[in-house]
Amino acid sequence: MDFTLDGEQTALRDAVRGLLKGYDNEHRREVVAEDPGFDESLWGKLAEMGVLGLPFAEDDGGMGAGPAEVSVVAEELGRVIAPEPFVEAVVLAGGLVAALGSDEQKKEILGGLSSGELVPAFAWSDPTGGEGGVSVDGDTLSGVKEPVLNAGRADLFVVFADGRLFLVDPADTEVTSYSTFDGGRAAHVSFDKSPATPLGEGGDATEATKDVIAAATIAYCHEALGAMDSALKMTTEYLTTRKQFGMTLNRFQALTFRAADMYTSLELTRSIVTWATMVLADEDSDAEKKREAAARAKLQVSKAGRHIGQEAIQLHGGIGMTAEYAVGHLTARLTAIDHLLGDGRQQIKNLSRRLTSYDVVEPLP
Amino acid sequence: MDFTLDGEQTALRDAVRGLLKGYDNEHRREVVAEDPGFDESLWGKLAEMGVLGLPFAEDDGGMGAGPAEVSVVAEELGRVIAPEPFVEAVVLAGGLVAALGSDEQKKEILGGLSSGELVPAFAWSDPTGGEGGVSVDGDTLSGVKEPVLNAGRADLFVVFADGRLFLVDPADTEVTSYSTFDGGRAAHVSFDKSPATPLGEGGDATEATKDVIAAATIAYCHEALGAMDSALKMTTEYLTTRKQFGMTLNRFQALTFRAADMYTSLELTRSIVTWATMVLADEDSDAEKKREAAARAKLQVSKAGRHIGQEAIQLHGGIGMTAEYAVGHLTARLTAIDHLLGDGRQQIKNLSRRLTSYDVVEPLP
Amino acid sequence: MQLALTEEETAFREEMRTFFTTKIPQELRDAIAAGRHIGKEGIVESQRIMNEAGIAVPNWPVEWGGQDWTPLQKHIWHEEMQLACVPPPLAFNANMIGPVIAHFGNEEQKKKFLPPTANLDIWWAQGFSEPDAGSDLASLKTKAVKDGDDWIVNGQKTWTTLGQHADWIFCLCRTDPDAPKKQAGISMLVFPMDTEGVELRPIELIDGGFEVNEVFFQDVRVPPEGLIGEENQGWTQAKFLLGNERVGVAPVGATKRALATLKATAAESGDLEDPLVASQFIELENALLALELTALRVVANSSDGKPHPASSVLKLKGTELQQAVSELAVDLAGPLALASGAGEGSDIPDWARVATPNYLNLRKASIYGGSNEIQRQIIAGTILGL
Amino acid sequence: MQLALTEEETAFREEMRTFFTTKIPQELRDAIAAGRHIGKEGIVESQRIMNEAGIAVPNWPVEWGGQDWTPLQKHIWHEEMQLACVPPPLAFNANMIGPVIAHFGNEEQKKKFLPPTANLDIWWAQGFSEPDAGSDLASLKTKAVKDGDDWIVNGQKTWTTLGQHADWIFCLCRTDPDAPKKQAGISMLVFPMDTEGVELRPIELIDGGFEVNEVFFQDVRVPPEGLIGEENQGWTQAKFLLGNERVGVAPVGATKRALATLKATAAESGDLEDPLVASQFIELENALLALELTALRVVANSSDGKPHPASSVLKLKGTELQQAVSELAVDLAGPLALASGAGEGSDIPDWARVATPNYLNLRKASIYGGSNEIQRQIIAGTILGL
Repeated sequence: MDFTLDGEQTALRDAVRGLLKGYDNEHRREVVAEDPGFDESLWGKLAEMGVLGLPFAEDDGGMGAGPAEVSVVAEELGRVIAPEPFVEAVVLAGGLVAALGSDEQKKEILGGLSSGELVPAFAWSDPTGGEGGVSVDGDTLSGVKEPVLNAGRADLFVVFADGRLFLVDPADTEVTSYSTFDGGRAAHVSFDKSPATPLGEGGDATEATKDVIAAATIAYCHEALGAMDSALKMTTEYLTTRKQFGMTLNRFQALTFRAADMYTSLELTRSIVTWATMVLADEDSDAEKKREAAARAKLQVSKAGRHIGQEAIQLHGGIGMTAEYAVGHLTARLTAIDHLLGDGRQQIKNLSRRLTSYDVVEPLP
Repeated sequence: MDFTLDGEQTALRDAVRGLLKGYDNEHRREVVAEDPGFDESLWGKLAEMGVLGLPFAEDDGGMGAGPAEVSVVAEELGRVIAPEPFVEAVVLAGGLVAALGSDEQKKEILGGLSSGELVPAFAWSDPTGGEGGVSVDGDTLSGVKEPVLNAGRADLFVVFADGRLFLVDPADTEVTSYSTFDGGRAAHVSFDKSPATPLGEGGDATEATKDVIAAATIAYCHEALGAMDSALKMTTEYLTTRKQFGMTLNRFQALTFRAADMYTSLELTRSIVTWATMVLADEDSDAEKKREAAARAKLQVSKAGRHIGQEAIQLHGGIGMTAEYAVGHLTARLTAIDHLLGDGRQQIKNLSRRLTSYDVVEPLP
Repeated sequence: MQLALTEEETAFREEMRTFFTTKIPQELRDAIAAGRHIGKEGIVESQRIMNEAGIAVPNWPVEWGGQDWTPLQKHIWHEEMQLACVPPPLAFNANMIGPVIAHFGNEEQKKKFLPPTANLDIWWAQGFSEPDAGSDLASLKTKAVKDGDDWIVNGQKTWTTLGQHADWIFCLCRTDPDAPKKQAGISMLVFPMDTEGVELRPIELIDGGFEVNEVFFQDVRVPPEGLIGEENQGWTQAKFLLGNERVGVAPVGATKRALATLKATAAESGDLEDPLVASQFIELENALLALELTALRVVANSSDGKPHPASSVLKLKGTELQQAVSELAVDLAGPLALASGAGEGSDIPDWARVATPNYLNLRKASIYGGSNEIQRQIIAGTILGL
Repeated sequence: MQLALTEEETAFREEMRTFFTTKIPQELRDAIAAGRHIGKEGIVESQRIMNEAGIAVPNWPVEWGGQDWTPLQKHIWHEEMQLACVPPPLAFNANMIGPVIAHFGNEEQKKKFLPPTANLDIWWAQGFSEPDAGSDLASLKTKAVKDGDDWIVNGQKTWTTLGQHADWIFCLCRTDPDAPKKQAGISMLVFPMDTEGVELRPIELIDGGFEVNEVFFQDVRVPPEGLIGEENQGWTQAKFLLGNERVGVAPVGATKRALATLKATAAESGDLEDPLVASQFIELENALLALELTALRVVANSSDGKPHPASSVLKLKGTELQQAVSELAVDLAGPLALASGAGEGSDIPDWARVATPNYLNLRKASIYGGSNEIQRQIIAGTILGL
């Protein structure tokens, strides 16, 4: 058992971190103010670096890397809350294609995604909060999906409908895009007898979708971990520099103790989130184990993200409320991640199904 | 609407407080170390003062006072965690007799109780945590009740069996008494064809029992309020006198802020508990309203009692763990009250039944 | 102890309820209920209707439009207003500068300012906080220096809420830099926002809204009648004002209303059948009940006009619950909350779209108006003697 | 990153699991599982069985009975022991004075003390805290003054856990009252508890138990070989020791075991069908998982022998969870918990009877061994630089 990054993973982390160096709050605000809500040139550089093809087979144009590498990237993106849709396009939409696509589909879509030429989006949620909304009629789809993340920029939709997955050309749908509170983009996507190609065999995709969602959940958890780490760093820095009542804030024990509690939350989260990646990467883990690990990591992220996000703003005081300052955006992104792919309450529900089937939770295989 | 005590209530409070003046921790430890676990001479003085007949009709030997007066007494007893079974004998067992007893039963039992000559105990809980355990066979009872509070000292049992209430002479049962963690006494009471007299008409007593339990719950809440008030007072006193690292503890902001949070809990509890007494005393309140008020007060007491009890010990540090110091006993008693007559979780269940039947909770009638 | 209302109180409540639900335009109240912004016009309209009926500023002296109500009546007025989703009278006018002028101002100032302040003909801004004087208000640096009889003001204020709508500003300025205690050298000045040298810059908040501002003063000339009360009496006036503010900012009724609306939504969606959700509603309802009852107790004990020290409890717990209810809304909205920027054509309901911006915006509640840390300090120091 | 255990590690775990579940008497483990006290004999018996197998003090140097295990192996040893409800080696011996003597003691002291300390032939007591030096350990007042080569010790210690069983005590004493920093004038002395002038008085705790004591020293004569390491080096030794203690006091495995037992009880009673109860189990299990994984991370990063600063997180969160599990037991026991003093003839199950005394007793967990406030201070200061 080993929680540390190996040499190549460290190199990947440093490379991504280097690429994101300029992503300060000012630059981020400029980027998210304009459609598509992320930096296309940076997206291109991520493609050049191989990041967008990280988890895909080399035959399909990818890098053949594993969950650990995906997590490394997500964490770095989270650290600067880069709005680039890495998890959404690569891990989620790309992950579905990799899992179920035909050889041809994989080559084309994953190749395009890896090279930065094609951005896919996964149309999952419906406007009632479920995963329906769209139904299949022959080889067309009709209905509504919303909110569909990054749909406004997508070159291809992977659509979940009647338990199956389809590929749809956005041009055959009506897309109404808008900003999300975390600086991203989502859309109302209306399908009206839109031509749809089944992904792969086109059979029931429920289980495979759950598996990919588990992987994306863990990647999101790392993104959140990066954001929490930044929020705590900003907070401790602020406490050591900001003066009130004639002294820096770190002289107020009530505040430093709360920072200590944030650190405790962060470290516990780091442990469980890293472990979830290890479970995902372990070849002996079955699907159930991976999903459970995702649920456990997300439950902790849901709690810790609120704790750290809320406290980071409160300990900053007024300045933490302003858009000019990054800490509120970190909290906004943590709130978004909390509610994507199942929040804490949903994870409790997921975990409660198996509660009586084991004695203790055993982290080692 | 008026939250304050009137002149007579204030006089009653001062009189009870005066009587309890000597109840410091040392005296209390001596008292609870010996059976019956309370001070018989003090019990006699409470009887002389009229306290033991407070809520009963003057015709039955009581004082004809109302819930407000009962609450005043309970709060003062709670303040010094006096182990005298006022709520158990007077409000609960006596209350059941007052509610359902025949004229003769009321005269005899409530008269004896008021004068201090007869201590009744209510046999309710069974060893599985329910309220069964004993069944009726003709005019006898058989089965087990446990834990029965103060059964070892009781002169009469009021027994809940098959939804009805009976009077049983303890001599016709087998009583195995023991200490409880809060310094009180409880017992295993075994009934074996024990002769039983129906209370009053002897019909279904479920609803009347719930009403009396609601009243006793509110009295317990006041007892808890008194104990919380003492716990906070002891804590602030300790913080202003105890030195660590060369200064008194009240110089450590992390500690004083926690004391402030305890005060907040206490004041919120004081408000809702006092309100519950007012609802109980209001002639326009129906049974449902009274039970709801009891549930609301108890839910708050359950939360605040934990908060204040745990923090009081923690802020005291090691000394708070010792039996020589009162703060741990206050916490023990708060823990006991929490779980008597329905804890916080039970109250949530009670309240959830009506959750959709109203829009907002309206404290005014 | 007495729960029942008197006949008069019952009648009063009925009167208020009828007034608020019939006299204040429905569309304004619907907008508030849905969590939408109503803009300056809505706030002005609502306050003027109330002022016409003589109930916009009940806490003021009777001769200046106040009401000789009991504390309970004032509470009922406030609760019914919030339960009916009526926008409350502007706090800067009704709870802050109005009472200060009525208490500390001279006759001329009272005549000049109080009627238009009550009627929201003047929209006031609060000039207290500064970049380096947030919770530590006494450290403020904005200076007012005498030039003949006039004052010349230089400096910067920040967190000036709704300053973009303001006609006048009341402003704490340092008038005696050499005072032995820094609290002792502060005065309260008032002047129009369009005075030369006043510049306002909006601050974007994390919910994307613009409700607070920075205000810069460069050689702003204020005539002698712009001084409220006496020179260097500003700290006393500020404490008087902040005490009033603290009572005002426990938004019990509004939070109750928000929770009730959310409960109806959760009942409709079926979420309320989840015992974990139901228990959250029960706990929040109960905590709000305890808070409201505490407000009633505090109100009853502050009849001398000074705020009860326990009013810090109201601010502390009131903002925590306000935040908790907004967080529950985000939870119930789930992924739908992402549609915060959606306009026409979205199928996602309004309440879910505003949930997260509202949650993020309300993080301010525990920071502004005396942060919750300051409230804990007041409780520990003033009440517990720590 | 690597989840899988090596073949050796898997074999090691199997070996430990088999050892603990077959070599340690079942009745001892049953008593621990039921939350009953096992007494001095049980602890001694268990440690001697482990010591005979060479696994009682794996953290010591190999030449003194330690094991050249990897951090993960040590963790597995500790977890399997707790999961099997085996009473762990006495902390005062195995985690405190043993490592101190092994690190700071001279050859003679090592030979004299380490073998019987490992075998629990000597039961050690810890003499650190004093009535006026709790969290502020450096303020201790117990004095050791030279009399010829000997030391004469006067003063008082308190919170001496299980001191009633102790043969020897290790004791921080002030040996240089004039040292410029109060930390600098402290030395570590060891002496038998039956030395003349040592008096022990038990302290009753709020659960009714007697597990801590006051220890009084009146002119206690300690020979020169009773000094561990160098004179006035006591503070360094204490920090070394407390660092080890902090790692030792995160009772992950024991808390997991307690929660699992409680879960089985709740499943049987039907309480687990209440989603509010089920969610508490899920949240506690998850928090314990995060804690255990953090322990694994910390252990892996403290191979240089010094405790990782994040070990404060383990103490802080570990004790919080231990307390939370004990609180859940009280909740599940409900009114049955009142039967804490019941003996023969009670129909109330054991687990419900011990629930509240255990809950009350465990309030100590966040106070003893460096209070959780001290841990927060360490995190804020040492790790966050605040």
